[in-house]
Parts: sequence; C-alpha cells; structure tokens
Amino acid sequence: MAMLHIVNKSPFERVAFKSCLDHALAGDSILMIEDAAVGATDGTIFSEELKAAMADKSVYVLGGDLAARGVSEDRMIDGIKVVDYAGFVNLTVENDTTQSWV
Amino acid sequence: MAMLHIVNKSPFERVAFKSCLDHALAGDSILMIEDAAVGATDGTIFSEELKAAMADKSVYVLGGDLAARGVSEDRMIDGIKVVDYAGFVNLTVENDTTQSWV
Amino acid sequence: MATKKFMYVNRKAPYGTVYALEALEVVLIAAAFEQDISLAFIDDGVYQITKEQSTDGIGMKNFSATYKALGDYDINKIYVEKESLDDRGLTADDLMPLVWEDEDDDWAEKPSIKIVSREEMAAVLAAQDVHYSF
Amino acid sequence: MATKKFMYVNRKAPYGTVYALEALEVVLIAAAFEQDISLAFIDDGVYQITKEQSTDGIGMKNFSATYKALGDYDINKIYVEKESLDDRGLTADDLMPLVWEDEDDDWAEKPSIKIVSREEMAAVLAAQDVHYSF
Amino acid sequence: MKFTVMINEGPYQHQSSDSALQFCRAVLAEGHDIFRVFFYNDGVNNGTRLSVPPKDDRQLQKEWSQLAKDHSLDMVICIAAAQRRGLMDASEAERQGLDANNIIDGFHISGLGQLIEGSIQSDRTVIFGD
Amino acid sequence: MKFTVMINEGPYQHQSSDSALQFCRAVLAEGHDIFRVFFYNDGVNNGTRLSVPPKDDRQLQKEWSQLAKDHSLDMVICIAAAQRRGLMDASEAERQGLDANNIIDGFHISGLGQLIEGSIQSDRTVIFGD
Repeated sequence: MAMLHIVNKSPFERVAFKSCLDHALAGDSILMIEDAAVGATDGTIFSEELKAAMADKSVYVLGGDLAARGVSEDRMIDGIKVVDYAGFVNLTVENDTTQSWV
Repeated sequence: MAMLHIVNKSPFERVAFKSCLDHALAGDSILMIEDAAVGATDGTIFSEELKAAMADKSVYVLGGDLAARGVSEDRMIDGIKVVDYAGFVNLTVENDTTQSWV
Repeated sequence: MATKKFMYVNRKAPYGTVYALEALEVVLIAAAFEQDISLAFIDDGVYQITKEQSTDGIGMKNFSATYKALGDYDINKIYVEKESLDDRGLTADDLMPLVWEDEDDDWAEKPSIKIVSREEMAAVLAAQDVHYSF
Repeated sequence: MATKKFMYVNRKAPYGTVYALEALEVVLIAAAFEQDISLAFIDDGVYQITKEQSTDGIGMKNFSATYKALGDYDINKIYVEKESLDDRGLTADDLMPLVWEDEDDDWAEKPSIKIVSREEMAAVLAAQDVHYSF
Repeated sequence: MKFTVMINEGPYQHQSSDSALQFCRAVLAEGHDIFRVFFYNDGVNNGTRLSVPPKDDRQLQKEWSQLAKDHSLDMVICIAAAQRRGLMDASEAERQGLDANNIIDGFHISGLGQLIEGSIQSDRTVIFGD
Repeated sequence: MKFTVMINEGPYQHQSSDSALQFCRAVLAEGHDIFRVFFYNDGVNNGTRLSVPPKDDRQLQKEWSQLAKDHSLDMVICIAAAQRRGLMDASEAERQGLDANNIIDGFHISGLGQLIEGSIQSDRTVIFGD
C-alpha cells in the first residue's frame, strides 16, 4: 500500500517535515505544498536529509507554492518533480492512502 | 535595557524557542507559556541548551501551563522559577521591553 | 457500510491548540460507526495522554479523563512512539494507564497502550485506510 | 506624541500564513505616526523579501512589491539575519533590492537592507522600545 | 474516484483554505467526484457570508459558496466547532435564541458523523490544516 | 503602568485568547491600567456574539465582553482583518450592504492606527499569537 505524504510546513520552522521523513516507507511519495515548498531548495541545512529520503521515495513539490516563495526551479534538489494541482490530484489517486503531516 | 522574552511554542515542535535563546542577551528573562511550558522539563533533547542559557539569563515558566501538560514541578530543570499570571505581569513591569517569539 | 481502518494521528500538545480536543471529539463519534479505529501519539502528541494533567491554572476544561473512556467504546489500539517519549524525557510511567476489558477473555482488563519504536509506528501507519490528522 | 523605536520582527514565510501580509499592513499605517521604525527578517521571515515571487499558481495576491515602497515612507532600517539566509541556501542576491533616497545627500539612492549576524541582530532587537511580532 | 476533503483552518490566516479550494477544483476538473467537503476546527469560519475582503484580494468564502452551487457539492460545517466559533444558520440561531445568523449559501451545518461517513463512502480522504 | 495588549488568534483554536484574557485580568488585579486591547488577524474572531460553546466549556467571547464592561476597557477589532473574516458591527454591515452583523458588546471596530497609538501611549505592549 503506497502512501502519499502531504507536508505543508517549512522544514526550518517545524518538526513536521522531519517527522514525515522519519515515518515514510520505501516506495512512498512525498508532496511539498504551502510553506513546505521551500524544502525543495538545494544547499540548505535540510537538503541532505531530503536527498537521503529520495533514495527510495519519490518527492514532489507544488510549483505554484515554490514560485510564490521566490525559489526558482533551478535551485531545487535534482530529482524533485514539480506538479500542479492536477498532478496533486493524480498523486492522491495513484497512491492507496494519503496522510497530511499538519 | 533588560528584555522579557515570551515564548509559547514547544521547543520540540518549532524553531521559535531556539531562535529566542539565540537572540536573548545576558541579563534578559525568558518566560515559557502555553505549549512552551514543556520546555521546562529536565532530561530532554532540549534541556542542555536551556541550561546553557540559564548561565546568564533568568528563566520562568507559567505554572498553570506546566501543570496542564502533566509535567510536575519536580521534573523541571533546577533554577527555573514558576510564576502565576500576577508574576507574568510583574515580569513585564520589571523588564524594559517584552518580545513575543510567536 | 464497509469497514475501514481509521488512524488518528496526534502530534500536538494539548491546550496550546484545540486540535487534541477536537480530534478526541471525532474519535468518540467514530465509535458509533463500527470501524477499525487506532490512535497514534507521535512528537508532542504524547503530552495528550500524560497523567496528572491539571488545568486549574489556565481556565480550560481538563479533558484528559476522556481518553480513559475510550476502552469502553472498544477503542483499544493506542500506539505511542518510544522515540517521542525519550526525546521529551518521558517514559511509559508518565502516561495514563489506558485499559479495556476483553469480552472474549472473561472481561479481563488489558492495556490499550502499545509503546512502539519509530520503525514500528511507520509500519502501523502504512497499514491504515484513512489517516486523520488535525 | 512621543517617538518610540518600533521593531517589526518577521519570522514566517509569506503566503502559507497571513502574518507577513498583515504585518506589512501595520508597517504602512505606522509610517504616518512618525515613529522610529525598523524591520527584522529572521528565520523563515527572509522568504518575505525574496525576489521574483510569483503567485500565479496559488490564486493569492503577490504583495512583495509593497516592500519596495517602504523606502518612500522613510522606512529604511531593514535588518536581515545572515545565519537565516545561510541555513536556507540563500544570499543577499536572492533578496529584492530595497532602497531609499537620502534627502540629506542630494536624494542619493541607498540600500535599506543591512545583512547582520545573529549576534548583531540580538543587539538591534535589544535597542528597541516596542517589538511587534505576528 | 470519490473524495472527501476536510479543512481545519479558517480563510486568510492559513493557506489551507486556498489549497483545499484549488485541490477541489482540480479534483472536479480531472473528472473525479467530491462526496463531501467537511469544515472542522477553525475551518468553519470559511462559511460566513459577512466577509468583505479588499477588492483586489480573493473572496474565499464566496468562492467556496460558488463552487458548491456550480457542482452541487455537499459542504458541511461541523456543528460543535461552529457553536464555539459563532457560525450559525437561521434554524440553529433561532434554536439558540440568537438575533442573527451568518452562514453563506452552499454550506450547511451538521454533525461529526458526516466526516466519518464521508471517509467510509469515499475512496480518498484528503486533509488540509495548519 | 499602562498596557496595550494585542491578540492575533481567534478563540478556542489557539490558547492565545485564553492567555491574553488571564493576563489582562492580572494586569488589572495588580493595579495597572489597560490602555487598549487590540484584536488583529484571526484575533478579530474573539468579538462575535453568535458563539454558543458547550455549557461546561469557557465562554471566551462573552468573557472578553464582560471584562470590557467591568473595567470600561477600550477593545478594538481591526477593521481590515474583520472585513476579511466576516466580523461586522451594525454600521459597518449597513455600509457594506450586508443583512446581518455579529459583533458582541464591548468591542468596537477601528483602524490599525489604534494599535500604533496604543503602543505609543502605553508603557508596555504585550503580544499574544500563534
């Protein structure tokens, strides 16, 4: 049963994102929305932790939320996929369950 | 100009408490209210950092908030002072300014 | 109606925000729907079930006793993450003794709380159909 | 009325919550009161003044241009914490170039942003009379 | 697929309401069904008709109301959460002896059972909160 | 001493309203003055009269209202924040062409300048938020 983990909190501000990574299993997907989008940036105090998770999990970011916070896509960690809301919906369909790390 | 720093966020949940400690100066006071009260507990992943700050700052906790979260006073870090709302008011009076680390 | 596995993920301290209380209100209603209900206490959520909570000083209602009633509604799968306790200097002894009576075992009183590792918690979460988080 | 030193402490990312926008609305009103105004951007607050914010994808108004207008109101003490930028992989080049025109220097355009260390930021905060945080 | 969506924060203060609104629109655009939208906690504040945001800002409460009308959505405000926060429809206001009500068209007030039933009947439950 | 207190969160969802209420009571009990209480952001939601919390819960909006009456406090709801969130007094509702209002006695609606002026006039400004 693959799970979509939806995280909406900045990894620099709250423990929710870290907690999400600590509980996601291989094969799961993680979608960053709202303030969590800043977590897609490479070269941060959080980026190595997210890269490690990407070894066996897929990571997505909602493009609109990334752009709103002034982070251009060329600053992202390689391998993170940018989705729009249609892509968000598809992720909830493709995975068996969703969990929001609010 | 001594400052009262009011922090209301759990140190295990958000960066606000750490940020408060990083910006408080010697002689300042720090008051834990609401969810921040759990930060008064000794033997946590946060307690050594708070103890270090106590070398040159005074640390207080609102007793009602501590009790509400099931932390008894004998579990607290030595030297933290328990205050009630009257004590909270007095701290705002005794310090020249207050800053809330919301 | 179909039976699904419902997981209530509790990650926030009580009283500072309403989430713990309003999550509990959902759990109590859910009991009437005869679904498979589990509760997880992770991160600051472990403070929701500490014993000896007293709200006299903050003017709010102490709702912690309600967790003790969950066993009466056959809600007895309560998972608490050991790493979350450890980080906060807490142990199982700091938690309320939540129990249920096993009808199939001459109504023997049994503990509802299972202390699990983070790895076990991840597996428990993965086995659910619906994840409520507040 | 007396003149006080007002410090606006901005620690949250824009758009995810309303705090950045509603803090900015206070700053704009405050300009009319002829007080000594400073802004601090600490922690995720630094995202409030990143350049090239685009809100087309989220249906919200892009209010970042308003920060550029602060100079016109003689609000030109804008402190940004270097450690907060570093932790997020950002540099001064990622921020909007906020400027003001110095009446006493033939209206020369001067930068409003001062990148300061955490230690310097602590000293700046300590020198204020009123701290607004949202 | 059938979706139930829960929103736990009010409009403007958190992005949850915006995100959920865009998500619901995308669910419908992708050809899926929304079984129910459930507003809980401060989420109930999305259901007021007394909001008048600045002209150049989005009109969240009205946009939710319009979405409900356009797609005949079942949008439920939790009664217990609404009572704490002062969201009232005409009949509930009368029952409580209040002199006014403030709910906007498209929302209706009901119990928490509607959330559970929504998750049972739906293929996916997606939660937006703080 | 003179205090101005700002509250940035609504009732129930966050403890801010509870904490601020207890703080204000203590300020008065200690013999100090409250120059102004300013409700901003979701804090404006403390000013509704349509709330009917469970009987065994605290009645935050009514307790604020009572405190204002008992001590003749100046309790201001920010107009811009109130318009976004649907807090209206009779005259503002009429001006906006709305059919109802929901503000409780003891609060009044005014501009952000009241906050700045409060901080200028007061010896201490204390902020309660999320």
